[in-house]
Amino acid sequence: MPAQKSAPPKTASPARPSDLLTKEEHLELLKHLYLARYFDVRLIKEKRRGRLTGTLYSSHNQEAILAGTLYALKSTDWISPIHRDMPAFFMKDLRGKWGQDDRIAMTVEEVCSQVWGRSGSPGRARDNWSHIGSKSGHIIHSTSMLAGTIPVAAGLAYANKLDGGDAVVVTYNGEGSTAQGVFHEAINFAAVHKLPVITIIENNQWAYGTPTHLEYPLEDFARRADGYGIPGWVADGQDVFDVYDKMVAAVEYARTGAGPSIIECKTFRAYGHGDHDDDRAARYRPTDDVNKGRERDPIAVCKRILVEKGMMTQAEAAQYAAEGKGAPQTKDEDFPPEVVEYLKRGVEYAIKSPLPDAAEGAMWVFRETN
Amino acid sequence: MPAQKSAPPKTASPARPSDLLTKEEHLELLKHLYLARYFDVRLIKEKRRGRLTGTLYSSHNQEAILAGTLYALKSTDWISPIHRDMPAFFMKDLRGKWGQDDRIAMTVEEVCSQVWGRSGSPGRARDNWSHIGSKSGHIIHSTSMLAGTIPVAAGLAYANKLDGGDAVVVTYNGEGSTAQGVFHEAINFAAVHKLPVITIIENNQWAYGTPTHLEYPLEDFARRADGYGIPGWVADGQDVFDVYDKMVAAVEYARTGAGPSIIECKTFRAYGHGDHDDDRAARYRPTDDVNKGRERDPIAVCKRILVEKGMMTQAEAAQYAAEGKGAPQTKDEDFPPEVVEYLKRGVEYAIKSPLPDAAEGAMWVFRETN
Amino acid sequence: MSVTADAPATLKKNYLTALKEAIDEEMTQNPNMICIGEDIGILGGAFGVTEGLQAKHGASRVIDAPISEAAICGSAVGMALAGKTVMVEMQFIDFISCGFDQIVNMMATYHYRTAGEVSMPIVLRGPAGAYSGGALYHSQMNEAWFLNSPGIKVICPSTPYDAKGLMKAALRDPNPVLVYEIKNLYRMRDIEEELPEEEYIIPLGKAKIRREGTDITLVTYGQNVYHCLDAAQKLADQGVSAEVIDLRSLNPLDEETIVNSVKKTNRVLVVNEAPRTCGFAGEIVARVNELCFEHLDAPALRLTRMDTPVPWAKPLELHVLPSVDQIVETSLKIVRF
Amino acid sequence: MSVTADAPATLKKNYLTALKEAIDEEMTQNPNMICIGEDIGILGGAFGVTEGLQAKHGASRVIDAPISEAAICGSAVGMALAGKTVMVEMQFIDFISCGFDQIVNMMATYHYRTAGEVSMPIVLRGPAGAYSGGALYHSQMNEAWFLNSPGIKVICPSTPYDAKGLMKAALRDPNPVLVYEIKNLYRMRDIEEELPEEEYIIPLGKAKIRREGTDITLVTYGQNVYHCLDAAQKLADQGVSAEVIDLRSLNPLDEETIVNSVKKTNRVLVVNEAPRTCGFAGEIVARVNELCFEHLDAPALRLTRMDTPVPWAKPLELHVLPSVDQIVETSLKIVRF
Ligand SMILES: Cc1ncc(C[n+]2csc(CCOP(=O)(O)OP(=O)(O)O)c2C)c(N)n1
Ligand SMILES: Cc1ncc(C[n+]2csc(CCOP(=O)(O)OP(=O)(O)O)c2C)c(N)n1
Ligand SMILES: [Mg+2]
Ligand SMILES: [Mg+2]
Repeated sequence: MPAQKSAPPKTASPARPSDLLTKEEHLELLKHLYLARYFDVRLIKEKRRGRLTGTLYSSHNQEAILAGTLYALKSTDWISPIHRDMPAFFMKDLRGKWGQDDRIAMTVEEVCSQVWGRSGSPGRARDNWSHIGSKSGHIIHSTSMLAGTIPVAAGLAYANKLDGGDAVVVTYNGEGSTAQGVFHEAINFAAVHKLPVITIIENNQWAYGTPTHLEYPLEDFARRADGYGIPGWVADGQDVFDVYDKMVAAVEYARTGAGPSIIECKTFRAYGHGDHDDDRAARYRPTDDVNKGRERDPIAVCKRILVEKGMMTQAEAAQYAAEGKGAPQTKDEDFPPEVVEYLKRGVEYAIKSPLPDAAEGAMWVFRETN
Repeated sequence: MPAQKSAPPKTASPARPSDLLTKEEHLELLKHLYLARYFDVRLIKEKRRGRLTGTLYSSHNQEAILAGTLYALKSTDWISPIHRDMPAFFMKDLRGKWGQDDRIAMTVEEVCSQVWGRSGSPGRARDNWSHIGSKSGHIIHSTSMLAGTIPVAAGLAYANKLDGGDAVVVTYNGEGSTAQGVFHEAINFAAVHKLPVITIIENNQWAYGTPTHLEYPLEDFARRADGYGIPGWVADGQDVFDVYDKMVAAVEYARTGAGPSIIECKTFRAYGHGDHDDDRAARYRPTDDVNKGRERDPIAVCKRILVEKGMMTQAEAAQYAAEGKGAPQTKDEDFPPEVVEYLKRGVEYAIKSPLPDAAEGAMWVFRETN
Repeated sequence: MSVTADAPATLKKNYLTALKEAIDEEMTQNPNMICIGEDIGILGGAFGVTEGLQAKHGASRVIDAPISEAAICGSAVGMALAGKTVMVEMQFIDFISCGFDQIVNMMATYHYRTAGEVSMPIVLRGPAGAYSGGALYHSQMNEAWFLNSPGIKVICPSTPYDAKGLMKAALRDPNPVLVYEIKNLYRMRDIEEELPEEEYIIPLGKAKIRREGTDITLVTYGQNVYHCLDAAQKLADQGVSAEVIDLRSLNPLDEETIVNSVKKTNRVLVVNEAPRTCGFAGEIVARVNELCFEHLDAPALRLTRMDTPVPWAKPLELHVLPSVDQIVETSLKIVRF
Repeated sequence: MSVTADAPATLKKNYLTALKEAIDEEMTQNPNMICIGEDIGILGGAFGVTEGLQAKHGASRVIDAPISEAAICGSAVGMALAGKTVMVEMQFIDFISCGFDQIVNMMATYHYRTAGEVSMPIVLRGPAGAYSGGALYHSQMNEAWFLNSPGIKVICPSTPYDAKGLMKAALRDPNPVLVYEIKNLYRMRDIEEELPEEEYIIPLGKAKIRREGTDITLVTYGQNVYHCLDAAQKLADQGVSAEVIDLRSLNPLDEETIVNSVKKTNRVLVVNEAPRTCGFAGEIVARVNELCFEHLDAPALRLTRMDTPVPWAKPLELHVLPSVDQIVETSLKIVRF
């Protein structure tokens, strides 16, 4: 019998899952936030220095969503990040594996090569920005068509379940993308077959130039879950631990065969839709709203909790002051050196990676033989 | 502010709307059930007599949905019936207008001409079966693509509202069709703009050869409404008065600007998907289920209520015994003569109506000038 | 015709059975294969192509999907990503429009986007074609949409033998293959034929000369093969020898067979039932022109559906579709150019 | 070039402004017109084509729709049914695949299905075209899908003057018109031009000869117009006189201008940037062949995108798209045939 109620089930764990994390893990989560933030800052700086072209879709202020969800996954799980989730590509499988990149789904070198459009990217720069992935690393390759990987996730989950696997498949979507028909078709299908598909809704209050009330009639996009009788959690997208808690619940729900669920993470888009939109966004978004939306920097929130939990001193928290700043104001010194080092390695690799050969443009339209 | 709750609002009326109908109206509703039933019976007989080709999608056992919903509409309202709703085309605007066909959206002659594929049909037999409509009669012309008219309905409702009209737009859909992406996109759009769009879900337990539990994870398809924060009523599709009551509520809700809603009408498909499927359906549907599903014939239910309400005697109720029979077992004598006469007129007209000229096949691809 | 003892008519199989056997054999041999579509399991498909498949291979491998073409096509991509071979049935090929984006943008490009890392062994198939009173949405031949969308192979068998052999090849191809099954041929008696007992495969991309001729080449596929064969017979009565090429596979295309024929006949008429503008008939005309212009003694012409939808009523439908008489007439025009 | 006092440079307008003016003027004149699309109101469109429109005409006539292409296209049909003229913006023409069914099956056929009772005055428009590093989903020219779907007109202007005049004609046409706006031209300085003060309309279906010539006809549209003009210049340097026809409107098609030119030059090369197979370039080749075969001194050829998606990295992208050099080279091949 399919579930008849859509209220989020209680997790089996008595305590909050995040409370069960060790001090090292708490600190590692903060490091992941730094990593994601620095990726963004670094790219913006590279672009200003003229070393990078193309559009940047900033994940600034939304990093806790990526860090918190990915931290609850196993490497056999699949993910499908979209344009605003670039750090997810190198952060998948990073839990407990810092410095062991060979066991990671996608290296930062690969991700940076993708950003730079070089042959070092797995897709050999055939498609751009976040349209990257890895079959072996269990990352779905998205098209530009929003919500387009949700049915792919459902099919993957179906096949994996059929083969006795326990993989969970996670797609990331902006709140605006949930208006796509394919969102409905795929989640409906996943709900019918109780597939382990988790749909993350990054509700950053805007879909390009359109505010949420023109996209959906309700306040909480998680309520979309109610139409399928599946759990729809709302997480504080600024709080990596709250995101992690909800994700642990969703993963457990999925892995035990209960079916798909939705997690809406409330956040706020820090900049323009892409950096090409920064100037216009300053006009179409009320300044007060922007200031309010950026008040709770996920790095600051994380630090405060670490201090509260006694896992960090105030002084330690103050050491790297990346939070609450725009990219131009942020300096390398605001990040732990190993974070800067990590990303730098990726960027340098990418810049040195050659462009693909022209003739490759005509290759791989079809696979020749089996 | 958009509605935050999805519980169906109370209607303003204190009593059940159907209790406010006069005796004549009660009896008229029964006549509409006879009309719909006889249309079906007649077509099946015409086909057996070899006077008709093509596939018939029977509305047998589902007539109360059409009669009950249409009875709550004004002629300025729009409808969009689908394959299983053929009687809706001539029943629209029929309330209180028996014998005044010129003021009716679409005449029975036109509808029968459509079934026969003759030039007397408004579309001049360019498209088939239920793919008919009338701009002046306010009936949307559907394609075959299920749920495809819901966005059209939303656009119509939008434009009408913009122009200060108070028209409500009603689409009819099988429960299986609600899995289409366009259902989601259109209802989401309608909910954002509080458009007067009513989505009728005829839940007849089967979508061709697929039972409901493979189409949707929940028992009540009305729960799809919850994902949009709009009302989702469940009506007893065998009881024309219950359908009417829910429809009056939905119409009032729509007409007062509160927005879209969904009414799921529980019913059961009496025969195969189309008559070509009768034999196979007998194999894929458990006999017990079929017998149970057909237990409550809407004509019988209606009569029982009329008798209970003292609007009909047992003897009067027994006069025309169309209920509880298959088409082959049903005789003209089982219907009021004016019902038989009415449809007969349509059929005879259709049969005499010529086929369209071949050359018309190349016409009207484009409209020549404005 | 009376049936003799040593040629039992029962061994002859129709086009639909041939398809069914191909799918069933592949499902049996390939445990990694999944079928998904609307009403393909419990019902066995609107036309019965998958009849018995679910009972034999289980409901988890023969999936009765919700009426969600986009989710069906998209989930097939996910299954392929997980290593499956997937057969997707469109109840009518016309409904493919509802899954369009997932096919042209997600599925067809996946191999390309990943520079070869991922392959997409997916067969999309469904009943197609007009001349059957199906009207606008149960008559389409919309192959041009997909032929203009790089990354999808397209085939269209016209005989039971080809249907089986090509379907098996499609189900073993590592790329998306779209199969236009001609619903008018599913149960057509005239074309029933005995199929080999032993397994056989017909590689994609090989045309078949259905009738040899020397004066004009008729290039076609699908049910127009039969119209062309009828026309060739009528032309023969008038002393014109027409060669009939059944393309069978549109992409990959067997240009060699076409060119060789044109070199012999020096005249071409292409016949199909899709809308004219940007249809595959025009594509063949363009290719003939590119590949063997100097061998043409007359313009390569095409006979297609008019640029209209397929209307319902018989006179309307026949008016917009190519007919045997038109093929004869146009062939004569070309021959007498 | 220095600006003289009597030719103020400020009067020159770009392609984007021309489109914006056309839409704004029609919105002003036609109170029954509605615009709908993603981010067209508050933002004014991803490229700014609708900038200022919502402030001027109100949020109820310039609708910021949810990201729902099917609902957008379908609701446009409903609005048209209610008597409205509708302008639909696709944020990129590539996303039209997500509204495909509503366009080809619902909108395009509505007039036909109702035997003329209902008309569909809808303009679907959006930025299109490659050569800009947009990769697979921000580069498409997918016009062939719609040219093979009867009931939709298709245009593709290449200059500010044409953009405005054709857009106004499209917005007054009672049929669905799909407009491929070339995003690379939106703000291109070189093509800015003064536009007439007074209102003007360019009827759909008239091609424009951009350069006269006698040795070969280059038939093209969109940004390849400029590639062909550059090539014509280079050809002139080599003594070959090329005529360049900018189709502007693909359906209806100005066959007369093409045929007249071919009768003069006896040679044709068709250039576009869509995938080759079943693309509109092949269609033109087929028509030339049908209409004036006897005037051809060499095969009518086409230069198109290869049958690949549009890849991202510049060398890859340029490899699969037609270039000025290729146009020159192929033209010479044809001329020397
Ligand atoms: C099907 C489709 N339609 C339109 C677009 C163009 N587009 C790209 S991003 C975007 C806004 C997305 O908003 P949201 O989903 O909220 O994600 P965010 O960018 O806010 O993270 C739009 C409309 C697209 N990529 N795909
Ligand atoms: C988009 C689309 N996909 C598939 C079909 C084929 N089809 C026609 S009717 C039908 C079943 C419809 O079931 P339901 O919506 O429950 O309506 P019912 O026939 O039961 O009244 C299907 C799958 C179609 N018409 N349109
Ligand atoms: Mg957003
Ligand atoms: Mg049903």
